[in-house]
Amino acid sequence: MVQHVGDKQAEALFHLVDAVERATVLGNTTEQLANDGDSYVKTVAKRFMKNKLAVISLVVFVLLLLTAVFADSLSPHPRDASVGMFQAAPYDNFLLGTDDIGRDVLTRLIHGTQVSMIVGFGSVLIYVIIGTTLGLVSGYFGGIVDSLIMRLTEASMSFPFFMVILTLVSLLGSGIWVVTAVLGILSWPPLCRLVRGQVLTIKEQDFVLAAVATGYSTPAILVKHILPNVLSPILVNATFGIATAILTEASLSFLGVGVKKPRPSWGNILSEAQSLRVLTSEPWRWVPAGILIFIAVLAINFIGEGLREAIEGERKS
Amino acid sequence: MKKYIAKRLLTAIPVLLMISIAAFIMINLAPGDPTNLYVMPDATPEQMEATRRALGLDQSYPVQYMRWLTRALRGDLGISYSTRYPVLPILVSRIGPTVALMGTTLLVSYIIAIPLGIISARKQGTWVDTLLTGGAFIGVSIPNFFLGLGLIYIFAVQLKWFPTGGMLELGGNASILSVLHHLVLPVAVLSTFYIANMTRYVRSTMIDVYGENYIRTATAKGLTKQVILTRHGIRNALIPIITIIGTDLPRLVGGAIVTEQIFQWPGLGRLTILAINQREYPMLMAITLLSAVVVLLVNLLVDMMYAVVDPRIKYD
Amino acid sequence: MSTLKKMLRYSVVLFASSVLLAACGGEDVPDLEDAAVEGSETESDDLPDADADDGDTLMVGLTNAPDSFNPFYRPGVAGTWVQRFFYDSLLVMPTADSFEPALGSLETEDNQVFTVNVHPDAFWTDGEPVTADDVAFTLNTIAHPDAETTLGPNVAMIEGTNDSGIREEGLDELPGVEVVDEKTLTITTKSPVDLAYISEFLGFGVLIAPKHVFEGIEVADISNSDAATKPSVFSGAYQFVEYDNDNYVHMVSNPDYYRGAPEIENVYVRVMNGTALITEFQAGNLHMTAGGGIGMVPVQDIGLLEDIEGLVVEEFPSFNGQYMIINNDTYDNAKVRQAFAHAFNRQLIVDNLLNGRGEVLASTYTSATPYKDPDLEPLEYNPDLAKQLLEEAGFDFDTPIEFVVPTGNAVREQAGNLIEQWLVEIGLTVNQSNYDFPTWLAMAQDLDYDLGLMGYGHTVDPNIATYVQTGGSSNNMAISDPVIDDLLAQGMAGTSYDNRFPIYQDLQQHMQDEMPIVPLYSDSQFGVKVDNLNGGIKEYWAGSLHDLHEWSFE
Amino acid sequence: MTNPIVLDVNNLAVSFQTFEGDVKAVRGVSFQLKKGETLAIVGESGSGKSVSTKAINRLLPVKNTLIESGEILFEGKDLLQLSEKDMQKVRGNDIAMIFQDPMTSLNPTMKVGKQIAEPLIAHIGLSKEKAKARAIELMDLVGIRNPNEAYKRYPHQFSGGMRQRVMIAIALACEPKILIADEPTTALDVTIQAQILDLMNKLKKELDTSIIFITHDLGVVAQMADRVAVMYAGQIVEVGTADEIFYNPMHPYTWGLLASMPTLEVGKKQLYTIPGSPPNLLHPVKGDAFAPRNDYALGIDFVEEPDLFQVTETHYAKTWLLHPDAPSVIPPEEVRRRKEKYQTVRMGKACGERIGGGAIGSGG
Repeated sequence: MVQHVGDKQAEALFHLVDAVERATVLGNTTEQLANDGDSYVKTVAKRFMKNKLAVISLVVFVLLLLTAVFADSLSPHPRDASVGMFQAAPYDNFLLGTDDIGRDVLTRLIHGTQVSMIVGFGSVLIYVIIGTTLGLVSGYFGGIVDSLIMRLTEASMSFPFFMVILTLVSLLGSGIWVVTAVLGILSWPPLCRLVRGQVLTIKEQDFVLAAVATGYSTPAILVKHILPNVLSPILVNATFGIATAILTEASLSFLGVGVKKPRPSWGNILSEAQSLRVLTSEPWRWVPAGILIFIAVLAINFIGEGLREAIEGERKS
Repeated sequence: MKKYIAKRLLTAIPVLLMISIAAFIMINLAPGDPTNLYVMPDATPEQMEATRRALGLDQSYPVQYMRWLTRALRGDLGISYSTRYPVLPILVSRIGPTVALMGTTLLVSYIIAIPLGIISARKQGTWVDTLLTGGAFIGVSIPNFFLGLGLIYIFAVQLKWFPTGGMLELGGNASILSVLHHLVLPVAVLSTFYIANMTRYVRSTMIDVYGENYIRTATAKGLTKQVILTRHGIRNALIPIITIIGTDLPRLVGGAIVTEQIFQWPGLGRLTILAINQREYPMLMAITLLSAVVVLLVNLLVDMMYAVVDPRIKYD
Repeated sequence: MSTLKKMLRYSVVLFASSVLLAACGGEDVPDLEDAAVEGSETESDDLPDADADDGDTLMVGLTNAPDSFNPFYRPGVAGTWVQRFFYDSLLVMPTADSFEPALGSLETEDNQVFTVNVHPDAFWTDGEPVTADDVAFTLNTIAHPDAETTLGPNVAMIEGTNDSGIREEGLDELPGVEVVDEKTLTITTKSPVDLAYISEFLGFGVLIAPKHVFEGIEVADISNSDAATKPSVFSGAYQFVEYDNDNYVHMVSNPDYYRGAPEIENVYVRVMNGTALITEFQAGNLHMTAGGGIGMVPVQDIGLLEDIEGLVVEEFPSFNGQYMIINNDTYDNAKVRQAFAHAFNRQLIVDNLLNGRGEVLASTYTSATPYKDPDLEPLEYNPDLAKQLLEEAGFDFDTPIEFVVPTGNAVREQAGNLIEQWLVEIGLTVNQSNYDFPTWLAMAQDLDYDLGLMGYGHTVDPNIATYVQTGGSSNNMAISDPVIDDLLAQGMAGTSYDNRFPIYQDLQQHMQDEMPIVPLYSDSQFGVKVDNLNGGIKEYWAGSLHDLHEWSFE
Repeated sequence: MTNPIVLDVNNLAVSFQTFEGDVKAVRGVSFQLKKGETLAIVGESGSGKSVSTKAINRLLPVKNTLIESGEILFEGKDLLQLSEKDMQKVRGNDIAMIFQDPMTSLNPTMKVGKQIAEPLIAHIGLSKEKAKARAIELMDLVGIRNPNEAYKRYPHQFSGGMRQRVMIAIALACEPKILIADEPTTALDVTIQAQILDLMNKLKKELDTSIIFITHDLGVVAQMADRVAVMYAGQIVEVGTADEIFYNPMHPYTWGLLASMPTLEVGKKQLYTIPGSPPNLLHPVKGDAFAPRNDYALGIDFVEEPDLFQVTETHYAKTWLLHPDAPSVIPPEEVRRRKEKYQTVRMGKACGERIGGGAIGSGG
């Protein structure tokens, strides 16, 4: 029957495999298994890397981040200095032209990146801390604490978010740090709800119950056992959060209540296009800023989506 | 049901009260004296005092708040600092344009987005889906003020197809046609986001629904795709979609701030900016309160919609 | 599904009605006959065309919303300007140095007792005659201690008022205002004054209010009353119809106007931003701008208006100037203050930011006023000298200078950035911060700044006491200079141009030497109108409406 | 077997595309279903039993499923080649399904009666009223009390057992030729389970329907099946009549399954569990997929996939143990006990005796 196997070999094959032998064979398999039994992070990273769009976006985003960090050395000119002709189209080493008072538009865009990244990361950091803490507490303890936090969450989530931010920022006196703080302090509710939901399912799982039974302190359980299991959704939420924060900051600055001039932000650079002259005859003053916001936000959204898919294991089709 | 609605409306009262207090504190935290905006730069202290008195800013904060509250309960939301016109009619006059703008936007968006989302979900993985989801990503990522400026540049300035802003032609005809003509660009800008957002949402909801066992049951019954979609898919997908509509609706109040500003649309968003710039405190209070009321009503409406769509939900 | 359908149908209805609602908001805007005329003309085109108008509607563009229709309380320029359509003053000012009688005339023998003769044919639109009582009532109300008014300075010369124009305690009425008969009254001033001064401030600056409308209202309540916010009785060429908040003011002609019925039937003063102003002109929806900083595109965009065919754009010098205000407490050394002036390339601001449409200021007086000293040159741009002066003054270059730029005026913000750079170039350390106006004003009043930018609008009369006099109400610079105070007092005591001009010449020279405030630039005013409009903005902007009733379309 | 074959599945292979690669969920499955018989397919979860049956009704997600090979012949047509439209005419009409989870398998926003009436309208073309009347009859047939009332209720107003009855009513509405029941009782408690199984047996006899019954529970198989196919790692490793599988199993995996089946005799004694876990089908399987878990594995099991050896006319098993060269091994005690019983049965059968819980009614 096993024609392609030689008789002698065949004979050799038809013996019962003993425990030791099987262990060796199984050993091979376990090794094999170890390969796809990569650590969780590695698996997610691997899946993420398969998403071309997300990877390109990540590269774009890292470039923007580097631009923000090294803004001073990357800028061809000083940030607020009038160094060129006034309102000039791109010329010489003013690759994107100059504005009303001869400042280099490219330089200002580069520094605008800094603003976007500070507001993006800063506010997200703040709201992740608030949202995660409240979500953990709310989900884990339940009861009055939970319903109190949830009421607060619902109330603030249903409010016209941008209107409140706009009012607060303009009344508090705008500026990059005010924008960051207000955005951070007001953006936590969705994350809080997300974390709470996750905690509710996780806390019923065996390993948590075991930890409780073992007598671990509540903070220890929250931080060591529950937190690591909610990190992925937080990460995804935070990624999208950066995009939202960047957009919100740009909108506020566009309306003139965000980042205070003379500090350049993509939004306040774009706001100059509300002048018909700039809009129609000086496109270099506003189109690049708009495109930059768009690219940054799009890139972050793609990264977020890539992360989400990688974490949820959904096949990218 | 009536009892439930009554209960909900009753519980809204303390919430509104809290919001009004919070808004009052927030507004009065602002540095600078609004009186400065309403006197000549060389005003004497006496003149300042007279204006402060006329604006009701001469009292202590608790007294100011109580005075505001007692008047508000009688339907008097105070006066505009600049024109001294009662706030309420001004506010009311801005509701129409904003509702027209946002209503059109949401309607157009949903009419476009819901079929797109369904198509995208049904064609999951095909180039149609890739195109639609890609488009949706672009739609949610493009800043509306950039898009607005771009559209103004192309369609209003260069092609002159649409006006750059405003809602009506004065002294000419103020027909619905004219309003629609003015609506096109701002609605295009606003619906870009809403279409993109809703398409994504409908897509993922439909994918979720199509993963549900009852859809498998329906398929196993041998129903046609059309029947499965309309009788089993959409109605169940509506439940989560209502939630999203519920978050979209409150934006009727202030969601179009940037777009109203760019297109000079005489709605609540622009009124908000005006009120902020002019430190029109009673106006800001009124807008905040209005949005709170809208939110509470929309939430109630959404919960009632759930009951209509989902037989599992009953309010007693 | 049936519920769904119902929901859908309902939402469609809701939507349709909301659009209707929005449309209806404006449907009652044009008058019926007006709509009929327009309707016949615009059948094929939705956009009304201002050029094709048969001349009974004037569309005026305004960039600042009018704030007040109260004749006693006019904090904003836009409100004041619009009020002149329907409330007349005693005098009008065709030019900066000429006055003509309107609702009344103002005459004096001794520069202290002034006789007002109210126009014999002047009637309120409700049929009541305009009388001397109306004038006396208006002046007394302004001076009333309970009044919320911005016009105190306009009546502060009258006997019985204090420096702020408020009636002295213990008086029930101003002793300086005496009604002689129905159409005559006399006004007595505290001391002799220049006729031009009282003519500008009282004769032109005060709009006469109808006594019979306002007398029943408590003085303190006037500003919030309907009589003030929705006026109904008028003396001017037009009658106020309605104000659609932040959108437009509609006015119709007063056919019984005592100076002759206006040619143009309807006036819409429309509120819009600078961009819309340009595009509305391009679309032919506007006939003119209000000009004067309340109806003007930014000076850099003027070129766009000049490119529009059929539009006349005229440039005039302005009374408004931009200044760098200095905290004189912090910088009490004149050399330091002069150094600032030398550090700034003000000509560059005018040439580049204003495209040459403006002037560098040598003093607080612009070339629009006859009191500007023609021989005084601005301090030259000389950074080296600036540095040298600072070193001579022993200035500490390392202490950061708090420099505040108010937002809201694009050119001023740009100038602020240049100024910061110029200060840095002479070796100073500068912290620039931008604030909205009320915040900045509060800071300035508290002297919570080192340097800052501020704009001032001036009257034709050269008195600038409120800004630079010790303790002046707008003196937010801690200026306390006995020489200035003395010169200002002398100036006010003068009763004619000839004897006042040399005093203000001295003041300008002294202020350049002491430099308590750095004059920067003044941007030009523009009159923009369609070429077939007979009328529009004049060189003396504030007086532009003096011949309003004669405006017409050719 | 004199009964005609109603369904013939040949060499079916199905794979799923995932992030990590293709998972070969079904690897060459062939079986036949005869008219009126109940074929049980047993195996651990992930063995491919559910996938193979869903493939019959083409219910697998289109997006990431690949039918690599095979044909499914029903009334002479290859179902895999039918257009979606033609397939719709087969589903619910000729081939109906009952699913594992009655709690989620009904549309929560539609009245149950309408859900039963739907296929009647779609396939038989009944009018709304007639469909309603028939649906009420069906509800009565499957033992739902007050069917007139129940027609108007929503699924959440029913218990799990009642919902499964609704599911059965839906499945039987058009009197299908084949009923595929995919673990229909797993989610139900034991008493309800027994009622449902009784109901299915009863209805099967009444309607003369062929049933493919998927389960991991051999106890259920004993109550229902005429024939049994045992699946492991995407393949049928042993197939035979219920008697043959229960009392003369040949495949070590079947031995394991039987040994791990709770019986009255074993009582509270610790149940046997097959060591290890099924192979990851993402990777190509070398040799016998069961080998690593097989106490009786031969050397060749790690090298070469076994052939399907025929034991009797109806009984086949895919194990090298049946190769003539293979050493004879002693099955576990439980299986030995069963085999002994089988001998008795064979003898007893000659005398017309019956064994088992009515499971072998039409066997042999």
